[in-house]
Amino acid sequence: MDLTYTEEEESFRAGLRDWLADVLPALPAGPAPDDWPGRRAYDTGWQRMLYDAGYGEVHWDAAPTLRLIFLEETEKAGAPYVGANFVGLLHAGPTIAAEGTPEQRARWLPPVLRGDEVWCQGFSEPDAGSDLASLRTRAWRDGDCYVVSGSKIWTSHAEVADWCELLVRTTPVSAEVPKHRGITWLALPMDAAGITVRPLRTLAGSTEFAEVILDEVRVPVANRVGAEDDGWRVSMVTLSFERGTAFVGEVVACRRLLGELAGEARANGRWDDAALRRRLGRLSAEFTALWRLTQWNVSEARRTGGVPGTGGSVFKLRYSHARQELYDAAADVLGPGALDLERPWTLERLSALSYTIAAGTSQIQRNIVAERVLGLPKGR
Amino acid sequence: MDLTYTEEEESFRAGLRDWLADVLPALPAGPAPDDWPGRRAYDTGWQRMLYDAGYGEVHWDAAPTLRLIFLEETEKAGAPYVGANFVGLLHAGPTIAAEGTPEQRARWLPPVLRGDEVWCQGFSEPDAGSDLASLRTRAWRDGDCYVVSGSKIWTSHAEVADWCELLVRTTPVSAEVPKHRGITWLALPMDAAGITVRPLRTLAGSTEFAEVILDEVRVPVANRVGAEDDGWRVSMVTLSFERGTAFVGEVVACRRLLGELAGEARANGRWDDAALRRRLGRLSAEFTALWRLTQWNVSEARRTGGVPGTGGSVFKLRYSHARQELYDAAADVLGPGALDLERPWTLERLSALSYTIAAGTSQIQRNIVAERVLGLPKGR
Amino acid sequence: MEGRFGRDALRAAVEAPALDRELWRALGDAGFFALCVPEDAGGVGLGLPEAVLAFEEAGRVLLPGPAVATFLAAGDVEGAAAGETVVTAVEGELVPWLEEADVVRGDTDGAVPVRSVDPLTPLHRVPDAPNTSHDPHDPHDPYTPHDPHAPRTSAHVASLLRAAEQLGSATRTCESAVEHARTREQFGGPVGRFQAVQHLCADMLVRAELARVAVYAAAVTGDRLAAAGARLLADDAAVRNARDCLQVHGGMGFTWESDVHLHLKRAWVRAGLGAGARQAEEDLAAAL
Amino acid sequence: MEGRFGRDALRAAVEAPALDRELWRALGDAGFFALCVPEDAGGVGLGLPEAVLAFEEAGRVLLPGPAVATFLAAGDVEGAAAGETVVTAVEGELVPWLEEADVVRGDTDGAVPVRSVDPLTPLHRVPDAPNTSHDPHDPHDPYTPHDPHAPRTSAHVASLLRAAEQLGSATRTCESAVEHARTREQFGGPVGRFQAVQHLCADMLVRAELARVAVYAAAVTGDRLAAAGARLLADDAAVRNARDCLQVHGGMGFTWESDVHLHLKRAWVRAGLGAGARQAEEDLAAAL
Repeated sequence: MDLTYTEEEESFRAGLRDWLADVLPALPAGPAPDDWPGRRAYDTGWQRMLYDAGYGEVHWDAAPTLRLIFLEETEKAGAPYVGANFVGLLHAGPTIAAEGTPEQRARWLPPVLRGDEVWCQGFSEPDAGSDLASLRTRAWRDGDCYVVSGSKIWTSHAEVADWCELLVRTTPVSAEVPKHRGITWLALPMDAAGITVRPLRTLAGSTEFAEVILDEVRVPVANRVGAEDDGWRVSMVTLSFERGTAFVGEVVACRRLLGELAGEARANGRWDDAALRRRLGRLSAEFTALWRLTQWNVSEARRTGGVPGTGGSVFKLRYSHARQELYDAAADVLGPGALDLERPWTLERLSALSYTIAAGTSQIQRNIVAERVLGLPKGR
Repeated sequence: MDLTYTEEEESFRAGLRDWLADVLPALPAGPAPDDWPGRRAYDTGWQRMLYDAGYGEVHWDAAPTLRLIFLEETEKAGAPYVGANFVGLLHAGPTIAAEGTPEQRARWLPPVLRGDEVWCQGFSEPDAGSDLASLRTRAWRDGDCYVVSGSKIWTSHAEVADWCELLVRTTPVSAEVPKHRGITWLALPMDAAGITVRPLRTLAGSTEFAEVILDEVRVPVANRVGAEDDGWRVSMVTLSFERGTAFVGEVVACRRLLGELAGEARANGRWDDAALRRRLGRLSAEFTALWRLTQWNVSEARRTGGVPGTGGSVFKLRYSHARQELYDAAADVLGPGALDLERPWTLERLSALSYTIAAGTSQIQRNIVAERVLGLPKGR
Repeated sequence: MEGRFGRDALRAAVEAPALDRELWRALGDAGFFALCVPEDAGGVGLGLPEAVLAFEEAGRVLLPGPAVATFLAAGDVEGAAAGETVVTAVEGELVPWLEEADVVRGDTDGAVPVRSVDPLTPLHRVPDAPNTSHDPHDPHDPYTPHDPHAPRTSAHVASLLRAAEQLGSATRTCESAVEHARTREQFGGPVGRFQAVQHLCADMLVRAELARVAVYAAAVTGDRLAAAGARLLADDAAVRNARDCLQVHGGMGFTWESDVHLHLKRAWVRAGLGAGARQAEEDLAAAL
Repeated sequence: MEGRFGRDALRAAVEAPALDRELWRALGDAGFFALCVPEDAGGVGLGLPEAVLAFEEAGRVLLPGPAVATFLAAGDVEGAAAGETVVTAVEGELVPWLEEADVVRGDTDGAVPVRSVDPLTPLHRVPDAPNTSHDPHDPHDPYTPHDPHAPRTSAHVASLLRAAEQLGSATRTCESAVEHARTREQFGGPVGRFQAVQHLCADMLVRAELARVAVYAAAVTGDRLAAAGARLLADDAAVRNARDCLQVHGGMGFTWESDVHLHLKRAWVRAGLGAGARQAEEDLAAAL
């Protein structure tokens, strides 16, 4: 297990740290988490600063280890979360970088790195949740455009996004065409005619998600990334990559949260409860190991040339449950305060409930591990 | 929920208590748990005493509530476990009582009640574990006998038993005959020619189980209980009944064990560990509820005329896990002593590992609950 | 109960949370609050087993309001039985519905409002509230009755009625998960045909059924420790069933429009009222 | 390692448990015990990361004998490196292989034999043993080296090597469950096609992999708290994977002839040696 860093990597880390120490104290306070227009201005401003300081390319052009260091150090320093840039920086961007033409890279990547353009994701549909490949949003050719009709759900930042990475069905499912074929990846301009965005309220009361209804929306064929009908593979390469590293910042944040919980428990007297104390100790072991697993996945990605493979499912499975356990422990630290939305962690506890569902439920992840990693026969 | 008893039931309880108080102090100490010949003499002697005292018929002729009281009071008083008579009293006997002819009842039941004859069970096979109905031990007619060949596994007390309740395949599986049909229930005399008994050592090191190999063993057709090819139904009626009540004594014993654990923990200082204390408190709530669930199942059985139905699966599922948690808590109370086979509970902890497997694994039980109780579609 | 407070009423209440006095009086008229008040005092004259069934229904439909405190005050506080007077109580460190209630039992000195996680249960917090125990003669017990021998109004009965509400919620979320699993199609058929989903549902049923026998038996016996055990199992069943129900529903359960989160949040609130699980576990352990 | 102590050797050892001096010397010859002894002192001169891989293998094949104590004594006790001198140590309240060992580290006053649950690990108990902590300078630490700055021989290294053994066992039981699930047929096909079985196996892999990164990282950093965390995760993985492996094997796993119980019992014994999970959790909490 390689936990050492090269001189170049260490010097990158040092430079970044210095820059963060310099810049962060001068930043204005961030807007409320569900103020999406406000977040856009704030997050993209931050992104532009990073770009100007020379850290823009780290998101996908740099070696995996630099990216890991970048995510680790920005989170440790308490830098703003990527926010509205999440999809552009960590999902659509890497997909375009890996699968797009030189023209597509030149058109879409710099504005993402500068924070000029925000992306959202149009994958899930009301009737295609866990079974994502059964998506039914249709697209047909009309001249040099695709015409798209259907609806997407769980599209975060749709209200403020400029672009949407969209999966559509270009060839209907049939005896010859299984559902994973016939899907195409398109970059949809969010100002096109025929798009309706309906905010979707989550159980946490916030509206960062939306439903997007598409009624004969025209998308230029030039906006297709990858071949027609090959969109499933195009998006899965990125998805598997992202499972391995997209949570780097969060794991760092969870380890910091554990320290805060210990502080709160020492202050409010609950630290005397040995059971709670030991539970926090065990969670500390968990999150330290999850951090190591991330490093491992990244070093595997470096070894295999970019794709961390199934380590991502192993990580996602354990992390999503550990995160929920962490917030349950936080509730125990807060006592009756855990019922107060003004207290830290209560809203986050609610959000954490989505972790075992979003981006593939734990049940789906276990299937992936059982069938693809362990080689068990196709499940029934 | 009816937790009250009739006057007749209370008077039965009082009489039994008096008798137990009188008789138990005079009993000789029991043999070691895996001394099967010794256990047979001991257990059957005890059974004869019960019979002579008038409690023989309680095992299956009395109302379910009397049976419940009988099992509760004998366990509370610390009376010998039914031991080698388990199958005869709680499984084969009730089956013969429910499904046998008057002649069969007259032939087999009194010796079971008196403890004169011991029964064992020949259901499982090496290749038919969870999938019991796929059993392959064959039987074919030859005059007024069946000729039986095959092998059975997990046959407890085979070395000391006089009779074996045996499931055999009388009609091969085919397109017309599904695996649950074509099975026949036979009473096999264990002294017949062609029977080989091979002791089977469990992970606890004991040999109360055996493999039974049958090589053209002749069994009179008169020993068949129920119709030919109807043996699955014949045995399942009893099995479902037994799931509801066979563990009455054990639940009472578990509640007693919790008290012993508290005593040991108070003596060795582990009681100061609030986490352990609270864990025992929670287990106390669990086992009290499991006891109530047993009462509920029995009163349901009374209402519906004998079969407690699916409550048995609910009980079995929770009880088998609670029992394992109980012995894990016991290990925590013992500390390093939990690694010592001389200490109480260590062997029992090992035996408890079989509870989530034997008589239908927890996985199978969940399927039963999901499909038969909750009405979910047939699993895949 | 579902006739008086159905799903439409529930969702309307979520959008405009306020105590529905009309509903409260209707419940009073139907005898809900006076269920255990003796007949010669104008009540229905039934016992705890019947009360537990009524509160199970209240938990099932997520009835808002301080029903437990009002119920326990019915023989005691003018107008409570009829649903005219709304009574709440200090439960551990928390007071539900403090501003809406007409009568408050217990000491609310220093109470501060809490932005409640449950949209249907406004809360105040009393930071220095004395620890409530399950001891029926605890002088801090807001339910201590005038007659110290009357078991009906002591803290463990309040706890048992809340356990009954938790049981109703746990039963409802189990049913809701099963309904969803039967009808939601993914991968070419209902998701309920997958063992992973089936087994979640089976475990939910087992939790609810074990809580059920514990609650019913505690109601029949009136036993203090049985009530503590019932509370533990019912809290666990309500919280874990709501979470598993959410898992079975997937993304659809994560929306505000789904009722799953209302069950989970209320289950959290109920578990946080009164003496809590720690104390119940200690009480049960002490009796071993 | 599997070549030196394969399945036949394992089963033979179960039937006649005694320390195999020949095997011990063969391990010595292969450099197993001297792996971390400096080359100029006649050792192999490797570090903890390599030691951890070797002990993972030992855990995988259920190697009997006090390998950790002998390994840690290799630079110190004459003949230990060569496998000629068998060294054991007092680990918390327990001493494994006391009668078979040539040298015992720690105070065994009052040691009484225990009928060990693990047929491959004879045990003695020292009822009044002082509590071992993870403090490398604890005077009661049997591993305290002559040079207090040498990290290799302190208690947390012993704990880490045992964690590596647990990791090897957890990996092996996961593989064994998967093998069984692939080949055992029930209901018309391999049982591994059922989600209930698949998901047990998936959770086993997750536990083993998380323990793996924790153990490897603790070996690379040599950090005391990292070792404590690795121990927690590896104990958990070994015990729970053995139990799930047994569940996947069903009745067949319940027989003496199956190896599953040997893994479970050894995992219990390893978890019981030294300072234990409670202390590790407290140490990690204290550092928060």
